[in-house]
Amino acid sequence: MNKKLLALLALLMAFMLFLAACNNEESATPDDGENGSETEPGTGGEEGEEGEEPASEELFPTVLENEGDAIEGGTLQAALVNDSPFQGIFSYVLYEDAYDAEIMAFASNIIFDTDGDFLLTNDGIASLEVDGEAKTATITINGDYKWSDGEPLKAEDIIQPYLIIGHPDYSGVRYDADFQNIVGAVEYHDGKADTISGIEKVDDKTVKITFNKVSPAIYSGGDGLWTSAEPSHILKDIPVAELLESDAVRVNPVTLGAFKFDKIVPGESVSLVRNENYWKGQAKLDGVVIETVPSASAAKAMETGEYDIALSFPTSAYENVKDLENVTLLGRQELYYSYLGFKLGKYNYDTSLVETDVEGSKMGDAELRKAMGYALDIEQVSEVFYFGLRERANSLIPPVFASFHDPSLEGYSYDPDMANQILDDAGYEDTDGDGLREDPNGEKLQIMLAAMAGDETQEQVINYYLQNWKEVGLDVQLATGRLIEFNTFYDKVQADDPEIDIFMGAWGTGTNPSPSGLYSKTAVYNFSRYSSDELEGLLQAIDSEEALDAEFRAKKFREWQEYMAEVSAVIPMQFRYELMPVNDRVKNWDYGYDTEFDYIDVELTADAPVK
Amino acid sequence: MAEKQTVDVEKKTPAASPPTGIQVIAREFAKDKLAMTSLLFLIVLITVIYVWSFLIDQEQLMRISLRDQMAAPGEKYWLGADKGGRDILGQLIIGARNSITIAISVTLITGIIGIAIGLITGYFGGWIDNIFMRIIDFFITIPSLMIIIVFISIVPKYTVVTFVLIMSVFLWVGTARLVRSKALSESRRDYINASKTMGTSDGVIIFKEMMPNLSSILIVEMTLNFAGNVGLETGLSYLGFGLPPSTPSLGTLVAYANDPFILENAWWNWLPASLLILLLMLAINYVGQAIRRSADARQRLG
Amino acid sequence: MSFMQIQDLRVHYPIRGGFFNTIQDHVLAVDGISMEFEEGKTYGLVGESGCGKSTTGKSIIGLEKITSGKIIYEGKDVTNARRQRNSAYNRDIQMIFQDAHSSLNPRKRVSEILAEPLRNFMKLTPDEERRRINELLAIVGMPEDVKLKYPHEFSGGQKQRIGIARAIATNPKLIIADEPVSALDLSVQAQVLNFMKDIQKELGLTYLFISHDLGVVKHMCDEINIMYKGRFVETGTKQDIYSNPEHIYTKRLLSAIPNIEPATRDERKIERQRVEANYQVENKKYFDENGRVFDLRPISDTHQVAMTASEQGGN
Amino acid sequence: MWKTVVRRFLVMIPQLFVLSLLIFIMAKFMPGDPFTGLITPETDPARIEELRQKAGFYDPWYIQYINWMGNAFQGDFGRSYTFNQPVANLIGTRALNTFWLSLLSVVLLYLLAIPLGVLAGRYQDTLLDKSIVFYSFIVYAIPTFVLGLISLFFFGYELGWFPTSGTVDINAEAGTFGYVWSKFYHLLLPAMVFAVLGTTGVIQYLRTEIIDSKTMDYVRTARAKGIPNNKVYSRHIFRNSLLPIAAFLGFTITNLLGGSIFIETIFGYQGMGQLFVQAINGRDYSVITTLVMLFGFLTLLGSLLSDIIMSIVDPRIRID
Repeated sequence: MNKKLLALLALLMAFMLFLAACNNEESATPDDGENGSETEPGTGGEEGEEGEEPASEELFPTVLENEGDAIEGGTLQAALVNDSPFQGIFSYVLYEDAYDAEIMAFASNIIFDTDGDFLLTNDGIASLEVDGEAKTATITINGDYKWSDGEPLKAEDIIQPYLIIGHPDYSGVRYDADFQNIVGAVEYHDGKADTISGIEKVDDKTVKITFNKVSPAIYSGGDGLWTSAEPSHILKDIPVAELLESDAVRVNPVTLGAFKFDKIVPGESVSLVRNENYWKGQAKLDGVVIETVPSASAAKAMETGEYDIALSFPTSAYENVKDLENVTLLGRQELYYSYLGFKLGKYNYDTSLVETDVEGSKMGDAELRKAMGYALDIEQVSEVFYFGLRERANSLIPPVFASFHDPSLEGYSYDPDMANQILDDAGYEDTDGDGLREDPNGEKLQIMLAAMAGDETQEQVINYYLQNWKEVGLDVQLATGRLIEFNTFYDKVQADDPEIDIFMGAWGTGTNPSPSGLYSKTAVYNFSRYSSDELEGLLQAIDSEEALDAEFRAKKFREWQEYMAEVSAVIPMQFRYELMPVNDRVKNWDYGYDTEFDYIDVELTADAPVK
Repeated sequence: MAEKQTVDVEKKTPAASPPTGIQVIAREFAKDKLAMTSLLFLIVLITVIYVWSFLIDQEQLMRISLRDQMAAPGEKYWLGADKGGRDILGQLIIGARNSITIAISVTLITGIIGIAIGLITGYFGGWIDNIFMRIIDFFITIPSLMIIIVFISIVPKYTVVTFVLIMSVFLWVGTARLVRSKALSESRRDYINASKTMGTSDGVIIFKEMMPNLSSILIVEMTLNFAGNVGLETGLSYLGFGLPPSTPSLGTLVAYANDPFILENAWWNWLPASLLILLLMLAINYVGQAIRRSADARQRLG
Repeated sequence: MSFMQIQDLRVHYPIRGGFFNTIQDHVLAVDGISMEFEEGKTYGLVGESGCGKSTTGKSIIGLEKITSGKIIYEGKDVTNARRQRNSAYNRDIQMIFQDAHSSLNPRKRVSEILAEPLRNFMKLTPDEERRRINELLAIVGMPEDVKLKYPHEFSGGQKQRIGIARAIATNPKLIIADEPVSALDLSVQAQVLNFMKDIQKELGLTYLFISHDLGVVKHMCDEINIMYKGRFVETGTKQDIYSNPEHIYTKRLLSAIPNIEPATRDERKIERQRVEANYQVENKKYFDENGRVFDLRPISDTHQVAMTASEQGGN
Repeated sequence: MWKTVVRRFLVMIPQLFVLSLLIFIMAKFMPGDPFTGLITPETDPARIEELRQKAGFYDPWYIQYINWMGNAFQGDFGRSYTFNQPVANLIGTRALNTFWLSLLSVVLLYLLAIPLGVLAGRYQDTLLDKSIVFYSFIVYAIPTFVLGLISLFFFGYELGWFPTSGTVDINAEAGTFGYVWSKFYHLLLPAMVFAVLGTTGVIQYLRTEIIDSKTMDYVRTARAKGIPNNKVYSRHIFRNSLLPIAAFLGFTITNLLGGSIFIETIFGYQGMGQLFVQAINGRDYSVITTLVMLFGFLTLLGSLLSDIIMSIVDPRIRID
């Protein structure tokens, strides 16, 4: 499968599962000494906001330091790195393409601010008040705000997204179990009710929503809560079925953000201008022009000063931008981890339950699984193939979630001696002298690995892993004999294909770190098919009402991570970074997650990008 | 209507030039130093590649060695190493062998099918011709590159053999069409009628009487197909629908250039394979040109 | 006694056309002709180009598909059997082609060309085969060393001799000679024709001699069939046709024979004009309303003409 | 002739029908579907199942095919799942882009290849001829994407002569001359790469043709009449050799369509080729099927077009 298209898919769903290396990371020179630091947690990095987390210790600055004098206004030239056109659906309820989201960020309709753990705060356009007892949430607009077309923001605009998502004609993925948690959502969706009974307009600035249950996930925008507004004065007259094609979405969407849409060349470029009605004030820039740029030429485009910033920059092009004089590289960790999964059961699609059978599985021996984890030289791979833009993961929660991530977990490290030791102790010995271990019963042991196809680097990385395992005497072969194309991979893994013993997958966790969608008893995406009462208990605790108490939730998160490490049904492999090259004429840009950054503050120090 | 669509560079080459093909071709090569050199180059190159590739342990070659990552030429290997620290030269040899094998197999398979169908339909005409022409017309409608890509994403086990078969399914058509139109005019000639009246069976007439008279055309067609097949293999690898990278081919090697960093900074990764393809193509084309000339009395040098 | 009869032979080709390329009509290339062949005789088939004479020859030997009619060879119906390549019929009927050059495979040596019919029809040992080839070359008057040569190394006449040698290789009974000399120089023509006559006597061959050249036909043939638009307009012995032509088409054809005698030039011109004028006037009497030739009617034991009974009387 | 044209169009119908059936079945055989790509920890598998259900992916393939065909006859080619648009809208704009790119490529190709081919043929076996032949072999052998990337880097970025992506400048006002110019300007570099890569066939063909014509009787006659050499070339040889170039047109169109897959990806040019690869990877059945049919149709159209042109320029050839 074409790596460029994989890149597209990867970005297409910023929050999604993804395999270890199916993105573009490639090529590095071995003498590249500058990234040595990430394998030794604790060495001083830049003064990033999240410096207190050892595992997420920053390799790159997230803020662009620029002391130059700003010019008046100016237009920011942004490259949207993408090998295919963006879809151009500029509506938070309808878009599916992460590139659309990148563009919309400049002209946001989001009503809540978030903190470093991506939890909602009350500092934005609206504030949220949750009543655990009554199972209600009250959303209040904090002031007199206007849409970019001058219309005032009102309670109807908060309700509008729910009416669209719940509508029978809505065809996206957002009408899900979470959404059905809103009282009356199902009736509305089935056409039995004209409106959603659980949503109530209290006054012009207040909306009250009643849920079937309330969990801490609501602060991550879960449980059915919606975090953006839609302009009801425009959308209420457009049938939901026609919304996707409507001008209100594709041609002249109105916004609440720092910028508003000026011109759109479908799929190619967007020009945004200052939104005079922005609640925080006037943007210092006159506007922003965003153009799609193919990934193969992204680095070149930055080098030649064609653009000020690059959105969705492929980390594989790191080598080409790291030494540029006119560009500063900002970087941050992604909400992502890759993992090695072991098949320990099957999913029963009739009962919708995971049926774990550790004893009866080929990979049932925890010692074997652990040994496989120690045998992998992920450190080298991260450094040499991904030039340190990836690092060995110690847990199944990315360190970005500072409060939930457990930095004390040791995880695995490359230790072939330990792997050999564990295997020897567990009775895996080479009895027939072919250099490969037999299982404790003396039977030949051949393990079939499913791994997703990607680019050249992915191919080499997987080969290297197979080599690693062979070095400790394990005979691991590729299921189907080669890397498996993305679609086929998920078909096979999800169907519990008997040909697959282990698999390498990855998840983009999204801003809600709750693991129950991936590890609970009922989750189809629990691909390793491991479940236990203890695990279920932990997962339920994480999302229980009790966990509305942040401390309690964090504790349960850590307990869960430790439990998963112990069980080793899934072994975390890598976390990774994403990059944003920024031209040196840009001032006040901040790439961090937890900042006060707003687009209105961005300034330019020259009339044209520095070459 | 179908013949008129046949557009081929060799349109003018008349069949049947009296002295035997081989002699004329030999004479032509003797006169044309470039073609001679090309031919020798091809023979030597292919021999070297095949012999050398036997001496390479592919498993050893494809072992990742992180220490040698992107080693520049001369450091450890003559042609340096790729991202996995694997010897480019070794991959070039194995890759060239794979690519040439693929191109030859596809050329032979499509050649045999295309020639057989072309000769048979051209010779018999009538309903046989009609049926095959409908099939050929249909194949011509097919955007073959697209269908090949779809096909490749369907096959569960994608190996050199499947690759060859998939390509062959779609690529015999051009040859069949060309051969058919030539056979059509050839079969009108009286020596074919004479053979019929003298009791020679159709099969013998087609393959022993008619085919030798079309041999120059066929050789030219096959040479060009060979060159085209090398190109197709490369292109599919670029799009990501080629052979898996663990099976080196010239295509996968050139596709290294897909990474802009390698394209700019690690020429030894992709340039040798590109040059090899270039030389291969040039040589094939010069050889093909000489054969084509020898088939046309008016253009002959000697 | 004739050894072979052709009865009501027809060869029709469909004409496709119209919107859906359906069969609109048929070209009646050969439209109901009958002939008989006796051993040792030469039968002429004469007509303008496109009248179907070559098609007749080819359909007899099996190169064209017969639409209807029968070919009886030695009492057996071989109409369809003709297409089985190595039948006795095919061995006994051979053909000499108009264009000797194109009838010889340029990639084959003379010996291979001559061996082809031998290998297909006669089971000879290699030794016998070699002897037979030498024999054939001797018959056509060529030295043995030509065996290793390729066709393009010969002159037109020589090539035709090779063609003849190949045709007689299997001791055939009937040889269809399709304009065998029309591609040759006049001087060579006579040579080849005489040579054909010689081997006819020698081997007791029957010829079906197809030509548009009445002079050549007169020289060669015993019986002559005049063909027009796929049908016979007149058949008869050489005398019948040349001294007593009945059908207007025959007359017209005869009057067109070139003659370089200067003394009679004006006379012939007048005669030609008379025939032509007559042809225009009497056209209707010899062809039906569709321009089709009438069926043949005997006017003597040997002579048949295609015209209605009434016309016969009135002539 | 119009009759023939209409008939050729009618013959296309069953061909395209079989093609659509073939590609539809093949597309359905591809593992995964448009929704496979949507699975994330935040998406609800039940909702995805529901959407699959709604999209009819669990119907037998022939039901799906019949539904698709039925709608296609009414001009509704279904919905693209990966682009969230009706396929007709999606392909409409892309097809136009590819059309302009192809048109400019063909023009440039002939502008480049005809002089080279003529020169090579006229000065056969001179150094000039040898260089041209060498050039044509070289471009034949260079992989499209290598030349594409190199020219993009060099002319686009290093020299800054050409825009490096997209089809039009965002600030160009639609309907103005500037807009048209901007479109043309964006086309130029990819079209040139296309043209350079496509020259081999035309050069080779023209060259052989001219060399052949030189020995033709009518040329000898012309020479014998004392017509100057230049005039012999321009009046006699060139004109006659050029006619069959028309025959190449259909062939060229087919090649362009195939090549657009590479060129459009490299230059970030939104056309059908680029769309196709995206559709394949996104398992966007309706787009794949429609595109293949469209390409098939265009191929047929190309061959018909070149037959018609040939019959116009060469009176010996009739089409029927």
